[in-house]
Formats: sequence, C-alpha cells, structure tokens
Amino acid sequence: MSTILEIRNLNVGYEGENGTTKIINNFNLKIEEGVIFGIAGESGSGKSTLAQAIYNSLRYPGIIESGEVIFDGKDILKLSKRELRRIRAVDTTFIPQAAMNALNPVKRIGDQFNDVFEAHGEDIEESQSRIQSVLNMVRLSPEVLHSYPHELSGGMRQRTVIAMALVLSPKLVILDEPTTGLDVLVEHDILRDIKRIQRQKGFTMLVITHDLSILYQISDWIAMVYAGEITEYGKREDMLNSPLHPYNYLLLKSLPRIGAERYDGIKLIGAPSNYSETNKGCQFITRCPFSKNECQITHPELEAGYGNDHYYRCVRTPDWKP
Amino acid sequence: MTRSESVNALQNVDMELNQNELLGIVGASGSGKSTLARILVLLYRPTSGKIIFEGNDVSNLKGKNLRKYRSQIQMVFQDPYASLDPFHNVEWHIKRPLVITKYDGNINERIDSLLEQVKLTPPSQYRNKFPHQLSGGQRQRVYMARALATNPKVLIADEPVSMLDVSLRIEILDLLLSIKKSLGISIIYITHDLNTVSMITDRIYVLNQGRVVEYGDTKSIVTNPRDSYTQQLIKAAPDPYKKIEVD
Amino acid sequence: MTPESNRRAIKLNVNDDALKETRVDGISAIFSSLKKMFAPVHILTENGKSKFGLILLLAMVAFAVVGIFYTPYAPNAYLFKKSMPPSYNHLLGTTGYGQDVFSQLLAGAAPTLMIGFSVGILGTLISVFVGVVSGFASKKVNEIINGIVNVFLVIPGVLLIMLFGAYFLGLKQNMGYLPTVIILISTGWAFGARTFRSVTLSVSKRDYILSSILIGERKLSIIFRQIIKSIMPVIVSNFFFTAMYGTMGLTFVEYLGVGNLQQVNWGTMLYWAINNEAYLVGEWWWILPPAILISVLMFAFILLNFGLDEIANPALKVFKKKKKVIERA
Amino acid sequence: MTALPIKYIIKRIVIFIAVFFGALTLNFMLPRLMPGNPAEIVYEDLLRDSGGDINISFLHQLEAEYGISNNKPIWIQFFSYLNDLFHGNLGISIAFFPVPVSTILYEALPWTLFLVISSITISFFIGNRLGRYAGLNRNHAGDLIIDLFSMFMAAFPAFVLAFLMLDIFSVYGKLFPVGGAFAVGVNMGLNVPFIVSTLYHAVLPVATITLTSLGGWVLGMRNNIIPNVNSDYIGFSQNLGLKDYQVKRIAYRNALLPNLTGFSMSIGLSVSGVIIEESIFSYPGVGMYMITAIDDLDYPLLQGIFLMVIIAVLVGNLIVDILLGILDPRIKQEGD
Repeated sequence: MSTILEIRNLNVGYEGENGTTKIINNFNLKIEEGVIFGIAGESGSGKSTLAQAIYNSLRYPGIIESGEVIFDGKDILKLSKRELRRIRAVDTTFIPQAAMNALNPVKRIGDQFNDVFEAHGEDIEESQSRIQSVLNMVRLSPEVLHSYPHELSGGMRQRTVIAMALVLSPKLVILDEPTTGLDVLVEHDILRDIKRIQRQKGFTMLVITHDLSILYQISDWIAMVYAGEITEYGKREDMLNSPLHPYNYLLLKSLPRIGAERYDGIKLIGAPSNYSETNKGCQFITRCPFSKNECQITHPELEAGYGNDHYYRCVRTPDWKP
Repeated sequence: MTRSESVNALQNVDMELNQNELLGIVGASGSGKSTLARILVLLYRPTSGKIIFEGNDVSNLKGKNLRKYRSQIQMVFQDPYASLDPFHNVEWHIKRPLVITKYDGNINERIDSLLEQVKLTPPSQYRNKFPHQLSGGQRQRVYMARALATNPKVLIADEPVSMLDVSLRIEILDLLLSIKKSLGISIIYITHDLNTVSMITDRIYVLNQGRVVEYGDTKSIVTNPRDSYTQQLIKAAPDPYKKIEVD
Repeated sequence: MTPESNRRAIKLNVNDDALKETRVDGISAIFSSLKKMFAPVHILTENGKSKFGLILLLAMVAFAVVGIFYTPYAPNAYLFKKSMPPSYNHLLGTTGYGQDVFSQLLAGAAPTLMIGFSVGILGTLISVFVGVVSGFASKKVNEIINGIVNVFLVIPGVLLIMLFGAYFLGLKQNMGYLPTVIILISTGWAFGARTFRSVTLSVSKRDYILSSILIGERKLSIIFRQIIKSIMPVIVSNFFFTAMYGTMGLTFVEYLGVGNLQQVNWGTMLYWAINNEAYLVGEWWWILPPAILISVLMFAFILLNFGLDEIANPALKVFKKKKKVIERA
Repeated sequence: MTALPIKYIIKRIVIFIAVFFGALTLNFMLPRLMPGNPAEIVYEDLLRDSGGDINISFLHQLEAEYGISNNKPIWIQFFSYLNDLFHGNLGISIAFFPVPVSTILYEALPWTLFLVISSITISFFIGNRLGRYAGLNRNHAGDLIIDLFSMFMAAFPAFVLAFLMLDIFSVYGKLFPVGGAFAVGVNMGLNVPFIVSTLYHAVLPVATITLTSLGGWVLGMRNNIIPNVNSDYIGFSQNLGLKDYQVKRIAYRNALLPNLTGFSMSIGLSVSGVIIEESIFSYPGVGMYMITAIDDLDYPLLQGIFLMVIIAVLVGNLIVDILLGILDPRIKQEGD
C-alpha cells in the first residue's frame, strides 16, 4: 500500500488583534491508501481547522503559516485556485459538518448534481447513470432528484450530500463530524453505509470527529489530537486495547457503555483547551492527573510505541500506567 | 414543529415518577420525549389526560398556582450555550429565582452554597462571570444551580450532556447523581443515548413515536430488551469496542 | 456550535464586562461611570460606516448649537435686497424675500435636528412597545396587532401625511411643530414595529427566556430585564432609521404645504425656495444649501443605521485585519 | 411536488382582504374625524373666496356629496359608502366640479401605473446587479463606492433631485420636455409618434424615481448576499469544485428571493415617490391630481385617490407575494 496523503510540519493559526493565535502546531501525519483514518479531538483541539487546512479551504482569519499537504504527489497548499478547483470532487472531496444544511435550498437535487458535472466538464446526459448508481449506494430512491432539500428528512439530506460528494468517484474523502445533528438510529445506519461504500469502492477516508465512540467503531487507524497536536496515533486495535497516552486512556475509560462497569479510578480533570504558546512543556499538562515536574520542562516528541505504526507523545509512558 | 403537531406527539402515555428516583426517558428524535418534558413543566398543555403532582391534578393550573408548581419542577436544557442569558452574569442567574421565590435567608450565602453544590468552587471566582466566559460544562453547572435555586422537588434534564465534550459528560452525569443523593430530589433524565442512561438511572421508559413501548428496571431492560425498538436503540448505541463490520 | 445570538451578545458584552472589572473608588468611579455612559458610543466607533456617520452627526449638532445662540442676522427678517448672490456680508446670499440664507440655515438646524430626533425617539418607543408586546403576547393578540401594522405598512406614507396634514390644517390653529411630529410618528412607526415583532418572536423562543418563565419570572420582568437588552442593538439601529425617516418626512410635510410654513427649518427653506422657482432663475445659493445639509444629515443617520446593523448582525460583520477569533469545534 | 402553494396563496388573499377592509374603514373614518366637517370647511373657504356669493344650499349639497349627515347612524353611512363604492360611485370632484372622481381617476391611473411599473422594474434590475457586485466583492473599492453612493442617494430628498434634474436637463440643457406625458398635437393611440413621444416624456420622471429608489435595492441585495456567501451551501459548492460563476449564481438566487419580499413592501414607497415626482414633472398621473386635491381640499377626489392607490399597492403586494410563493420552494412549507 502506498501513501495517499502526507501532512508535513503543518502550522495553522488565527490572525487576531495581538498577532496570530496558533491552533495547529507542527502537525505530521501519513495516511495509507484505502483505509479509514479517524482523527479525534474535543473542542479547542483544532480538528475542524485541521480538516479545512488539509482541503485548503480555510478562510480568513484562519491562515496556514507553514507546512505541506502532499496528496497524489502534489502539495495541495501550493496549488493555484484553478488547479485546486479541478481536483475537488474529482480526486478528493470534503463532506462538511452539519452536512444536511449544505444543499442549496432553492434548487432541485437533480439540478445540483448536474451543476457538479457542469463544473468538471462532464456530459450531463451521459452522467445520469452515475447519479443512479451513487444514489443506489447511499440507499436513496431516484425520486429525491425532483425534490427540494427542505422536502427531505435530515438523514436523507445527509445521504444526498454524501452521494453528491462521491458521484465523481474521488480517491480521498474527508468527513468533518459526519453525524452531528442526526438521530441515533439514522446515525448508525449512515455510518454502516459509509463504511460499506468505502470498502466497495476502496477510496481512502479521513473522518474527523469529537465522538470517540463512533470513531473507534468505523476507523482502521486513529489519531488523537489535543490542543493542536497529535497525542497518540496508530492502528485502531492498538489504540483501543493498550493506549500509551494518558488522554486516550482516560477518555476511553470514561466513555459510558451499556453493560460495562462504571469506571471509578483516576479521572480526567478540567475542560479542553486551545494550544498554548506560553506552555513550553506538555500541552496536556493542565489536565493530566499523572503529570510530573519533567512534563513542565520538556515538550514531548512523538515516540514509537508498537512497531512502526504506533506513536505517542508522553515522557511519562509507561510509568503512569496502572 | 408547531404547537398543534407537538400536542399530538404523545399518545396515551402513562408514567410514574417515584420520590428520590433517577428516571430515564429514552427515545430517538421524533419519539416525543422533548414534548413530554415541556408538558411536564406546562409549557405545553396536554389535550387530554392528567398530570398528578403530589396527589393533585396540575394540568390546568394558571397564574400564581402555575408559578408555584413550576418552582417545584425545574428543567435543564440541552444547549448550555442557549439556556443562559448572555447579557447577565452568573450571580444574576441564580439570584432571580431566589428573589422570585422569596428566599428568606441570606441570598448571598445561598448563591455561594448553590455554586458549591454544582462544584463551581470557589464561588467568588464565578459569580461575576458572563456566560461567554465559561466553558460548556461550567455553563451547564451554572444552569443547574439556577434550577436548584427554586428548591425544586423534581428536576427534568433534557439531553443535558449531548452538546458537551466527551470528557465533560461524566462530570455532569455524576453531578446529577450527587444532587439526587444529597438533596433527595427526583430527576428525570431524557436522552437518546442508552449508554449514559444505563449508567445512572434506576428505571427507564422507552418512547417511540409518542408511545411508551417498554418500561421498567434499567438493568433488566438494557440486558434483556423485549421490544424491537429498544433492541434497535441498544444496537445503535455507539460503543468503541464494537467495530462496525460490513461484508 | 455557538448560536448566532450568543456571538452577537458577546460582542456587546465585552465592553460592559471590561468596565465591571475595574474596581471603582473616588475619581476613577466618575471616570468609570462616564466610560459606561459612553460604552454604546464605543460600539458605534467600531465600524467605519457608523464612525463616519457619528462624526457627520456630531458636526450637524455642533452647527445647530451655534445656530441656537448666534446667527449673523435675524433669520426671518426681510432686511436685505432680494436674491443677492453670496458675498462677504451674506455668505450664502439672500432669499427671494430678502432674508439672509446663512442665518436661516443656522437657525433652522436645531428644529430640523430636533424633529429628526424626536420622531426617532418617539417612533422607536412606539414600535418597541407594539413590536415587543405582539412578539411576546398570545397568538391572537399577536395576529391582531400584526394586521394593524400591516395596514400601516402597506398604505403609502405620503397619503397618510396628506390626510393627517389636511386634518391639522383644518384645525386652523398654530400648534408649532406638534402636528408635524405627530404626522411623522404616525406614519413612521410601523416598519420598526414589524422588525421588533420578528426579533422578539425569535428571542422569546430561546431557551434562556423559557428558563425565566420556568423559574416564575413575570412577563413584564422578562421583557424589561431580558428581551429589551437582547434587542438593544436593533433598537438603536432602528432609532437612526426612524430619525432619518423623520428628517425626510419633514421635507415632505413642508413640501406638500401641510406643515407650518412660518417656522424656519431646512424643510420650509426648501419649500420657499422651490415655490419661488429658485431653481429656474438660477438662485442655487437658496436651494442647494438646505438640500445638501438635509442630505448630509440623512446620510449620517443612514450610515449609523447600516453601520450598527453590521455590528449587530454577525453575518454582515467585516473581518478587519487583526481581529481575534476563537475557534469552536 | 411542483403544485402551487395553495395554502400560502389563500393565506395571502385573506390578508389582502383584511388589509383592504381596514383601509376602506380608515378611508371612511378620516373625513368624519376631521374637525367640524369637511363640507363646512370647504363651504367656508368658498364663501370667503367668493365674498359671500354662495348659497347655503350648496353646503347641504356638499354634505350630501360627502355622505355626511348628522341624523343617520354611522353604520348606515358606512353601508351606503360601501354601496357607492361597489357601484363605482366615488362622488363629484370639487376642484374639477362637476367631473366625477371616477372619471378623473380613470384617465390618470394608466399614466401613474406606467411610471411606477417602469421605474420599479428598472431600479430592481440595476439595483440587484449593483448589490450583487457589492456583496460579492465586499471590502473592495467598488463595494465601498456603490455602498456610499446608494446611501447618499437614499438620503437625498427625492423632490429636490427632481427639481435639479428638471433644471439641468430641461430648463438649461433643453434635452427633455419640462412637463406632460406626450407632446401636444400627437394623437393618443397605438401609433409610432405617440409611443416615441410618451417614452421621451417619461425619461426624466422615470430616471428620477429610479435613482431615488435604487439605493434600497442595492443595499438590500448586498446585505442579503453577504450572509449567503458564508453559508454552508456555498461552502459545499466550493468543496465540490463548482466554478466561480456557478457559486455566485447560487448566492445570488438565494439572496434574490428575500429581496423580492422587500420589493413587495416597497411598492407603497414607490407610489409615494411617484406622487411627488408627477407633480413636479406635471405628469398627468394620480399624483398631480393629488396635489391639486390637497391644495383645494377636494375631499372626494382625495378619498378616491387614496382608495385607488391602496388598491394598486395591495394588488401589487399580492402579485409579488404569490410570485414569491411559486419561486421560493421554502415558502410552501411556511404556508402550512
């Protein structure tokens, strides 16, 4: 398998009154072709900013300070507006947060599909069969093509957006909070369908969400982000069964699950925070129950955990582990 | 949703809440669970049927009696970013219910003790803060302190944690438990999330399209659901250890 | 996701809050209360448009204040040679009746501004009252009020101005500016009422208002303690809009001849200039100065109105370079 | 799915009838609320003007004309007022005695409609295009210029502008006629000289009304389109790599519909503007007669004009609202 997306030394900030506030700090990540890669982060982690930066769709006052996002051998951040527009929906696609609001309210769904074809120079007549097959994949009847968005339920609109994003068969699909605002039952169905389609078509999927449970349910790989930095990443099973970073460990422990015993051990304290530039040590130190003096002094770097496909950012590992 | 729609959103619901009980009401969206919460605080009126509170039918209360009833049954909302007035500080939010219910002790001390109750310590650090200076979890705590200020006998929590960060959810749920224990009040926890319901409630009612489809002891229902809708909900409850597999 | 309302509130709260934190004693108490008094002004200077509007308006006010205490000549006396072009003695020449134009301009500023402001204030008060009551009342009351507001919205203002004007003319009594102000308020309140009704409807559905109902707040208390505060930016913006309407309306009332034409203001100046066909005989110094000053005054109001909308409505907000934005996931 | 939004249309018609009835009542009440009664005022004025040369029976004739009578109950008066209305009887004009009000209106209305419709259409199209440009290029110099220009035009008193236009283009420039709707000696009807002459005479009034009403459209469109540019659906269409013109089209169409609502509301405003302009350009529309009616306290004519303008405005509103209901798919929902 080859690498489809590589993020190198990415730094993203928001311009403000007193200079730039850093959101993403020196971010590095490699994603293999054909996998579902999940990025988890709570508020303040910068995960939405990261998603937009990867797609090069970040708007002012957000600015990319430095770094590269290599997709298909090209640096997405260096593409011209025109080149960028051309690869969108064709090679890579982005399904935004609250996707059910992402449809143009005054145009029929069918016409919105045709807009996509028109934009990428596809023949509209010849492309109708593609719509049929992609609607089939997301389990929508062709009747939706004659509807306006408001005539559909939230779940149907979500499926429509997914279909629209996939209709030109892109190789990389980025999903930002794919199920926010959906009903539990619909959420479950849509997650299953997304995963089924991914396995059928073999594209690479990057899922970004705050919801750890669903992320672990669908991903092959997971990266945990805290305050603009990766704290730990690796294969799902390694991350789940024996986490090497306290954040991941404590979050997993505190997730309520049906039938599971209540966790009564050491708990995560405080609320999530943004990246802090004044903090020279570990970003997680303010919430970490296991921190020691050394955590204040040195900024921890990513270290190899299990073999070559697991990394964590903690100087206290494995001492803190119970 | 218009009012007339929501009134029809519940049909023949019989429900009982015991003293000092943590009761769960579970259902997907459209199940009528939020309508139920609003009917219980009489923001909507039932078209037929009764709400009996401490032996009296309260469904038609008006004016002074309505206000008195409401002070005994408070509600915590889903979105802590919307349930606090952005133009007033924490102190105001807790002081108003005390003034309205004519609290006869020292109001200042009461505000402090309420803030301590919801674990916002030290209180002095929070009293003058405005909602936008607080995190989601802190807002939800402030809101709980406001609800508790009327000295309610029942607290209705409508999806109180679904908009909070994962790491904060447990804290708020623990707070519900400790409120129940220390104040002896009854709590109705309304949610779509069976994971959290199974963790803190004593009994649950499962609502589907305005009807109760199953109810009883929490443990026995989540381990042995009879109704197919309950089974679906349990299956759909996200669990990191249950990987979604497709063929 | 933060609701829009919140972001709007944050914007307005920041000043308030910064002030609260300064501990007050002695002189700093006075200073702080002064600062608090001018906090709304601070908000106005945040936006380029409203800042420009504010400067223009203050200049107008200064001009009017001078006019109250000093005019080169008696503004309404027919002392001079008729229709003289501007000269050193008569900066803006004289009218076709032999009055000094510049003196009239100075003396007419205060009444013109006063009418603009009083229509703005009283009209806004009425529309806030009607709008908030209808937005917060029962469905039935709401619909009745809405119907009345619609009638006033649909009927062209000029018609009402004429009818009311004819009514007051019929009274044949000198009531000063009162009839004019009454006419303008009665034709100018409906638009604001509609705005306030819809913002009140949206505010009153918010959870924090429901919460107040649940803890037993009375409706009046909710209206005064919470709703009015929430819709304050809209109220101020509407004030400027109505003030602009008042100024424009004054010119209409005077032009149509249904006002009191003996008083000196920029509206009557235009009326007499136009009635004497100053524009046909080339007496530009008679017609242009009041026309331009009225335009500038209305321009100031409209700038403040739109500028404030941009401040209050986050969707219209301009991202100035160097503005702090906090990311929320 | 594409059916007419029936419920919405019915709701609009009900509102139309209610407002119309309200306006009728107001129209009926106003002369009766006047101090004394209008007949007396007119009679006294005439008496003074003619130096006592008028018979008292004229007063009674006037009172009959107004339908004012102290010995009939108010609801009977109201009923006969309505009855007269539905028979097209609007009374006799005083200023143009003995021409019936309905005749005057019948002759004046087409000219007014011509002015209103052409100027609204022109300013709607130009205003929306300018607003679109300003909204899509916000914070560029172009936006600022358009913005400030629109605000200044909205702030400039309409009738002063009319006089200036008249002065510059007709009196000094001699490019356009100083008044009238068509040249003397041209026969009314569908012939080329008449049409050319009509258009030529309409240039100045239409241009003036267009200029004064332009600002509202520009600013409305600009403020509608800006939130659209930041909307989820614009973001998504960019994510799908839609071309610039497609994205702008989406933003524009979504902003256009709310602006149409403004359009329906501004019909009344435009009519106000037209009334003023007509009197200045001596254009033989309703507005010109209105000024005469005011000057001569011609109540029947005033009432007739009032009624007709309201009907015109209401019908205009109704048409736009129904159009909006058909064009905007979201309204169908709202109507339910």
